[in-house]
Amino acid sequence: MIEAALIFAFGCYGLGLLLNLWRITRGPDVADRILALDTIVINVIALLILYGIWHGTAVYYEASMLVAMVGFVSTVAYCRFVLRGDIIE
Amino acid sequence: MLGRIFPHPLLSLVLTLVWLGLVNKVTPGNLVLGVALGIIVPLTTAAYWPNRPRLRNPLMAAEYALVVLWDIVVANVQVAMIILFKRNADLRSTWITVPLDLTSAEAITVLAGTITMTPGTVSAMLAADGGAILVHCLHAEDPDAVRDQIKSRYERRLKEIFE
Amino acid sequence: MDFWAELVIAFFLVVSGIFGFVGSFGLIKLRETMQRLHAPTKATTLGVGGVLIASMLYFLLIEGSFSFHELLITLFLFLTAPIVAHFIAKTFIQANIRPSDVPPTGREHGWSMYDDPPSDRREE
Amino acid sequence: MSSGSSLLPIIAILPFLGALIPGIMIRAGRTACASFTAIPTLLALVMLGVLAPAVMRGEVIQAEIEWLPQLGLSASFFLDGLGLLFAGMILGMGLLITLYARFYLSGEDPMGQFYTYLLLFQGAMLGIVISDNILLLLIFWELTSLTSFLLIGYWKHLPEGRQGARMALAVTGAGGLAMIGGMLILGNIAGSYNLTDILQQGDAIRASDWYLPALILILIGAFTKSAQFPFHFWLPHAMAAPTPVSAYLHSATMVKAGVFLLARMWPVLSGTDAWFYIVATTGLVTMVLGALIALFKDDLKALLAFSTVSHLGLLTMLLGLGTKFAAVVAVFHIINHLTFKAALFMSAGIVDHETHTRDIKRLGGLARLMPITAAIAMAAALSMAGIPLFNGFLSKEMMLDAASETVWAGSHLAVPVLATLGALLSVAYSFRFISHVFLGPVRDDYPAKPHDPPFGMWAAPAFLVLFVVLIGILPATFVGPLVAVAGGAVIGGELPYYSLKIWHGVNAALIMSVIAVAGGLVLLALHRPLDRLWQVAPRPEAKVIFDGLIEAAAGLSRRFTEGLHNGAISRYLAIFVAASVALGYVAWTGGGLAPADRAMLPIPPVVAIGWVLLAVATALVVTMHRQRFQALVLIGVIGLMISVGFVYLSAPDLALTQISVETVTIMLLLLALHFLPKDTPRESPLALRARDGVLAVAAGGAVGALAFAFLLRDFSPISDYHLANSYEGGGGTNVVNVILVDFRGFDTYGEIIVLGIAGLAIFALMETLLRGQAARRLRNSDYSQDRSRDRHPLMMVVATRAMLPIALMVGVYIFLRGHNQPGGGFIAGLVVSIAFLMQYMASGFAWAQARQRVGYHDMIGWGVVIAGLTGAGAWLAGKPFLTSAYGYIKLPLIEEFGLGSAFLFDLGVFLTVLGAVMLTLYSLSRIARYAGETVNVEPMDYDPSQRAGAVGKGGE
Amino acid sequence: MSHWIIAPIILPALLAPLIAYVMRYDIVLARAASFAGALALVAIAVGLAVLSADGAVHVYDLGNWPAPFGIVLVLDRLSAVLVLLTAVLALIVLTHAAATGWDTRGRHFHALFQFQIMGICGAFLTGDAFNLFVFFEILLIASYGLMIHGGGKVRLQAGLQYVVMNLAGSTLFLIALGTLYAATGTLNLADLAVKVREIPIEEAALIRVAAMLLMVVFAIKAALFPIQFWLPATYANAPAPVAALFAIMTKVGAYAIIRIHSMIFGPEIAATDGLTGTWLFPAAAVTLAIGAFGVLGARRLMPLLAFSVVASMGTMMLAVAAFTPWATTAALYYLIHSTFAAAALFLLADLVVSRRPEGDRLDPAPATVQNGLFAALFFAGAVAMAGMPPLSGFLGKLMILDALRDPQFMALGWTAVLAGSLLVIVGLARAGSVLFWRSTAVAAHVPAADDAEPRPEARPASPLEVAPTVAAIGMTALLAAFAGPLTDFLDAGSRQVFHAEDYIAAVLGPQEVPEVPQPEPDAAEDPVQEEG
Amino acid sequence: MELIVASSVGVLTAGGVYLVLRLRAFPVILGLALLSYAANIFLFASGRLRINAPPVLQKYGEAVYTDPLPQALTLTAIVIAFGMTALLVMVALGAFIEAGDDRIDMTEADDAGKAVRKDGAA
Ligand code: NA
Ligand code: NA
Repeated sequence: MIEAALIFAFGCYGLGLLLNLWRITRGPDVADRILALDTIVINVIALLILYGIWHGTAVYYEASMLVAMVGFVSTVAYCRFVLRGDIIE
Repeated sequence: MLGRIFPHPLLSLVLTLVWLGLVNKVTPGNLVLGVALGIIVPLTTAAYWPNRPRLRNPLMAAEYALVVLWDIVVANVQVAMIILFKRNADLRSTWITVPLDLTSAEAITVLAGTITMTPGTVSAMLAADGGAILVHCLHAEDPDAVRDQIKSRYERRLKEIFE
Repeated sequence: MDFWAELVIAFFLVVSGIFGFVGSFGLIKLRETMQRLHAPTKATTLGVGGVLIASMLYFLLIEGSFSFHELLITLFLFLTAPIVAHFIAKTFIQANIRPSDVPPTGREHGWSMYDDPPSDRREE
Repeated sequence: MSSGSSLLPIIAILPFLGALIPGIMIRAGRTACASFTAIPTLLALVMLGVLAPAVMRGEVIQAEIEWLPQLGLSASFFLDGLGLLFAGMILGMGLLITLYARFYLSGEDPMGQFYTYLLLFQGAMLGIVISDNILLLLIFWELTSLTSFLLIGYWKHLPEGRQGARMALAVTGAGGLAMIGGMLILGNIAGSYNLTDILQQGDAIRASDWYLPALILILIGAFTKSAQFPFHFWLPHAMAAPTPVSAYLHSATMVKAGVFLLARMWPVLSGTDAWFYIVATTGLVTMVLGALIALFKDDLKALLAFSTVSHLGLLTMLLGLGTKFAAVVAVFHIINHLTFKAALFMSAGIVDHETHTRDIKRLGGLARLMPITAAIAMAAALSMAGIPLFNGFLSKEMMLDAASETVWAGSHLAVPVLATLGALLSVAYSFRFISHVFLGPVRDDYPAKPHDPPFGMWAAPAFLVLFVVLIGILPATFVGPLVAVAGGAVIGGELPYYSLKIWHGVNAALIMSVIAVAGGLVLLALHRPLDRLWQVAPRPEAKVIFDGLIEAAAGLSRRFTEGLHNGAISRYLAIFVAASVALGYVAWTGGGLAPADRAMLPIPPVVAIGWVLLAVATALVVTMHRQRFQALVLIGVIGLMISVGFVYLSAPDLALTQISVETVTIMLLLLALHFLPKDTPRESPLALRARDGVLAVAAGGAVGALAFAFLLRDFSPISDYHLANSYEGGGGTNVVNVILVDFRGFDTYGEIIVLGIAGLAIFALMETLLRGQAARRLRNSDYSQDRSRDRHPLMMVVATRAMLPIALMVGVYIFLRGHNQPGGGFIAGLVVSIAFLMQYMASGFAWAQARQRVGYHDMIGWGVVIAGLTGAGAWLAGKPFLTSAYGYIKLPLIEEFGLGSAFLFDLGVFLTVLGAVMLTLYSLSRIARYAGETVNVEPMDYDPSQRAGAVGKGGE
Repeated sequence: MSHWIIAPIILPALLAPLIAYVMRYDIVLARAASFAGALALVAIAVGLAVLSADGAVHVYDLGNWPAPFGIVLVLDRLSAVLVLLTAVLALIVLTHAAATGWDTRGRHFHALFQFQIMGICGAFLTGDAFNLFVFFEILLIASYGLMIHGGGKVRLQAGLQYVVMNLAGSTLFLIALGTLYAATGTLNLADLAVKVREIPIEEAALIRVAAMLLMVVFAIKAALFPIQFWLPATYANAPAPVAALFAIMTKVGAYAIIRIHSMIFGPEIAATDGLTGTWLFPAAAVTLAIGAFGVLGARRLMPLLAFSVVASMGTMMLAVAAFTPWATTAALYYLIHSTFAAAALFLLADLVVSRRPEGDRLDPAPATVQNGLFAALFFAGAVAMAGMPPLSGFLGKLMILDALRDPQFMALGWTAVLAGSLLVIVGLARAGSVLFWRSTAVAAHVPAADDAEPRPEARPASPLEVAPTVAAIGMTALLAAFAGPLTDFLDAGSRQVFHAEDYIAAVLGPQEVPEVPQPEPDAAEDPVQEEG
Repeated sequence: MELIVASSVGVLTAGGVYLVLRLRAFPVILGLALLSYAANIFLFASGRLRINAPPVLQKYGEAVYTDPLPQALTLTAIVIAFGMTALLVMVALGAFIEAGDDRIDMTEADDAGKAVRKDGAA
């Protein structure tokens, strides 16, 4: 049962990634692309944790934590670049 | 003296918990290390957080957290419904201004964060003097109701917690 | 016990999958950038939340080890998601929204992107 | 061998040692300088005199000093008759020239330099004639080219001097290089580079397949040096040198080096058709051509130069004939030519010196004004013309004798006629020299009032002319033995019959000689009309051709070089890529591939989706790269997919590293992009883009195929050892980390040094930029685009306050667990950097940095030093660098935890990474501030609590 | 195991951060420390050379891990002599940089310099393929820093090109290393040598690609055609002492080819089957031609010198590409020679160019101060570079020609070397003539008014400023004078390289090494050469 | 999976090569970044692929591990590439500030020698 649910979840997030790719390709606004990238990050975090459950290991946990952290930082940096030019002024 | 060692006692506590969460194993050694780090890290970062926020009403904070959690769940379902089943043409997106009574930076941040996390609203920016939040609603039949709910449901509680 | 555990875990997984998908789907379906901003910041948050809860439950109920560091990711996402949305919104506003397109602040000072902060003694 | 052998190297080295003297002595005055310059020459001459008797008895004196035995090069010297003759000439003339130059050079000329060059040249020349090793000979040979270059260009302010020097160097240098080839082949055939060995193997050498190439290469060397046609043209232009140089190099010594070499190699190389036709013909042509040109030269020195060319041709022809008699005649004529030609040059120099002109058309009648000079010059010129009682006559007769018997390609007439023609022309120009300079009426339009020079100046030519006459009258007495011993050395066997006397009776040679004298006089009488004819006749000007050639070569080289190295790095890179792919392909096709024995892993759909994201994002980066910011966003997707891929493929450490490095890199690119143009213009034409596309696909395909090839094949790596020993030997369960800090800690040590250097170099560049002109440009540049007004939004600042400590905890956590779980110093360093970056984005770099207590330089320094000292700590235990030590410490209450040197090492890594990233950010931020950005004093744009008056202030 | 083997790496590696951080505001102290370090390095290098002279291969197991699992440093004659060369060159260049004040024209010169030395020494000493990559990167990144030292538009542009080119090269290096590991499962050079011998040609595609790509990588550093393009602009625009130091950088590439393609992928190995030599030799000839044409066609002195470096690399690589011990000996001799010759010319060029208002343009201009001295030094340097006697270039050239007597090399090799020499000679003569001779004529025509404003640099060079140039030229004289003993050492060194069994045994311990047919290349066809 | 990895390397290499051949510094930097990704994956893959076998030693039981060595090498390579990229970015920025554009090719006009030496001597 868990396996089936996992596969379902994998499928959802995988499809989500494809949709995000569509958005990041099309834009049209810079904000859309950044948004799409951020969503990709979120989906990836989910996928990483799903992968950990799939294999029953916590060894990939740090990766998802780090992805969360750097995903935030880089999204903010992208935005700051558009907003202010210099990201750390 | 104690203030110098524990510039942010609450933060120290949180960090100790974070440490235990990180190592994912509660042992005496980890606890000692966590407490040590809980003291050291705030010390090294105290300069970046010069004015110490105070929680006046921890109980109220817990209540607030529960309220927000519930709202998030509801929000997610609502937004999911809108996304999945509502025709784009029927969407009534709008901007609203939420005037603020809060003055604490922390409180304002929490409020703005709450707005974003809950039903169909995103806090887009603050007024230059921090006295209002510009909120974007995905679908609001009655913008004033949304504003009122924000003020009564969240800002009121936050004012009690922080100020 | 195992069945119920599995059921609960599977439930969270399915729910999270649905919300995760909806978040991304909204990105495609909604027509305006500001509308699209709503989709992932909300739906994905619960999506990941669901996965994390499923993971905690999985390790607790199936592997038998109490794992609570998933909470940290949740904490992190709850802290960051609003900021991210805030910034992306501003990024959009910067290029597409003029001051007249949004309601006034109702205060002496305008919105922070268009107006300087009250005092100018902050610069040297 | 004999006691004299130790003298030979001393003789060889003396001129070089002596070359130091002029520089020292010049302060003592010009005469002292000249006198002391003469000392080494004199000493060498005396030593040569000591050795002479033995050589005259037929002994060969040898000496050998080991130098480079692996190559077969040794400082071997030998002195036989030929060597003695030449050495005597070189040293003797050297003395005379030293004397002559003392008076010839003016006070403004740097005399010390002159004598230094002269002695260096003398040493080189001497080396050639006494070398017993052809490699050594080559060394001296090239040295004569170099020193003559210096001597010809002595008057460096004169363009003729510079050009003449360069031309001489180019021609003789080229010849020298050819000769290197020839000599090496020769040594190769003979199995030795020792001359005495080679001389024994004439038959083997002539029979070798490599004989002809060797011969031709060596002849090119000899002909260029001895100004043989068609390389003769450099010699007249070398006359731009001061006359002492001309007299020494271009009549007596250097130009004879080629002739010497022909003589030296005569036993080995001569006697074949190739030798005869190449050498004799070249000599003959040169003789006639040189004489013809000499006749129409108005410049005294040019006339003499071409006469020298002619006489060198004569010598070459004689040696080329291949008969023993002719070879001996050549030796005899070498001596004669030396005496009269040097005297003539010196006389010409005196005329030039006194009248301030060398133009024959402006001279005449000097016999009355400068009788001594005239007497000397006329005696020498008569000898050159081959008039009886002067030594030139004797050798010319013998030459004609030899020529008369020569059959050239079946023709009995060709050589005798041409030889007679040469002699005839020689008479003509010699008499022209006499009559047009010294005879005739005294003119009143000399550029300066001529009179005889002081004794010191005419002593040397007079001395030489004395020999001209003495040999001319009593040849057997004065040079008989020398000719015999030298001639014997040349032919390397029995001397042929010859006799050195004035009268041989009426023979073919005498008739030819009479024809020559008579014809020469007729030609002189007709000189005026002939000259007019010559002047209008089209004739190739060697200098123009040579200069044209060199200029063309230089021009072509320039165009070639600048066309090739046109500064277009994109082209360089394209070539690099193409070459790598092509060479890789060539290597690939040369070997087979083992059968694929590794099963492929399945591809889950999610992985395939990840691949699609990666591929599409890459394609988008390429297609959208001109919108730089968008491209950067897409790079983010690629980096993320790669990290996830690493997770999926069991490389959590790599995933952590990749994602954090990726983020910091994007930050740096964003920071830089702030200053750079935001768009890339479309510049490459379609064809170029197509080329790049083809290259890209080829490279991608090649690398992909290579990876696919090995992924399908199993192998047995050394890393089983690492897995097996990681815990026992390295004290950690994360094998990757144990490899990084222990097994291969040295790599990591190097890696952090790379980071440290990057930090330093970036900092240094920033400082430089802010100091130079760039700084002004930076100040004036306007980077204020259409910006949002909120620099440090409240929400961001507040969120960061909470997140920074948490992120730091994460950093500490990742650092501490690295040895056993994914993580470690490097990733921790980056995580902490990213945490600080967050802080900087929130409140600005300057504000945050003001609250920073540790300097970034210090961090890098400490990091590198800690890592280094940790590694070196092992020395204390007598173990090699980086030998790890660890133990488990038990603290009460706390469970046991491992503490090892690897921990310290990792700490060094951590500090360096943090320091380097921060220093880089600092540098970029400095530039931004320089470009006019302001610094905030408070952490956020506006703290609304101020509005309420609750809290006083934000900043400190 | 002697700990001194690692000293040439650790000494500068510890010194550099100290200079960068402790002495970062005190140039005098930094100079003193840097100079002391360089002196100590020379002493250590001499000691190592003596140590290596016993003929044994000395191995240093880093971290006390046995090869091939850990990283090893290996000291044999080849590495010892190159470390010594580096040390001496460093001392000379450092003196120049300090005497002329170059080290104050930007920050961190001495630290970068020491790191650069560390990288170079490490590359010479390491016995591990990936560690070689790491040291390449160290020496490269330090060289990037040094290259842009002092700044300026053209220098930065040239520096950017240099960095880009080498980064592309580093990428290829990684791909080559990946292929190497994928094919053999090891990184240790000795272990590689063993493994490569076991690979039959039928399964050799991967290892062949690795060998070839590695050659391309090293060829970038050695500035071989068709990837020599980066060198002229880089050397011509680098700060003079840095250009002089770079004289050894190209040699690192050459060293790597000698070490790896002679010892591991030698001509007798079945898998690679003389593959590299086939391509290396013509490439070297073309390189030589490009360098020679560049010298002849140069409009400016610095590019001219840079192209002369290209030409010298071509000359040397011809010998390397022959892949015989004697040719390698010749190449090594020439390597040492050309390093000092190039350094001398670059240092001298700095003295001259900084005093010429026209910079390094080869246009007539009034003579600078000390024209005679500079002319003499240039003459000597040019003689060395062009390979004229009595300096070492001539002997080096002779040895290379001698080593290329094999008919398969002779026609192309000799033509290239001899014709190339001619072009270089003519080019250098033209340049020297304009710079030092023609200038004496120009000075006469310059009205005195122009002299009224002397350039600040137009002061005479102090003895200390001239000394490094003289020392470098002096080294070429010494090389010539002591050619015999030096060649003995080098010859033993190259035999050591070609006799990989000793190296393998020293690194991996005694073991069965697959036999490789090893004809004695010299004995049969080399009657001239006597065994030293 | 092998095909995925190999083709990813190929795609990244192709994209990197194309960008590296552009005429402006910025795309060249991006190209080098892509190439560096490609090289890193390539190096990593040289240890062959294995799923769910990270080289972190398990306390219990027989476990299979993937080859840790290429991972360590790749990690080192990533770090080095990072240092290189950072410096490259800075040099490109410096060149841009000095030259006024970020063209990467040097034209004849840039090569005006005199200016360099003077700068250098300044
Ligand atoms: Na990277
Ligand atoms: Na590392």
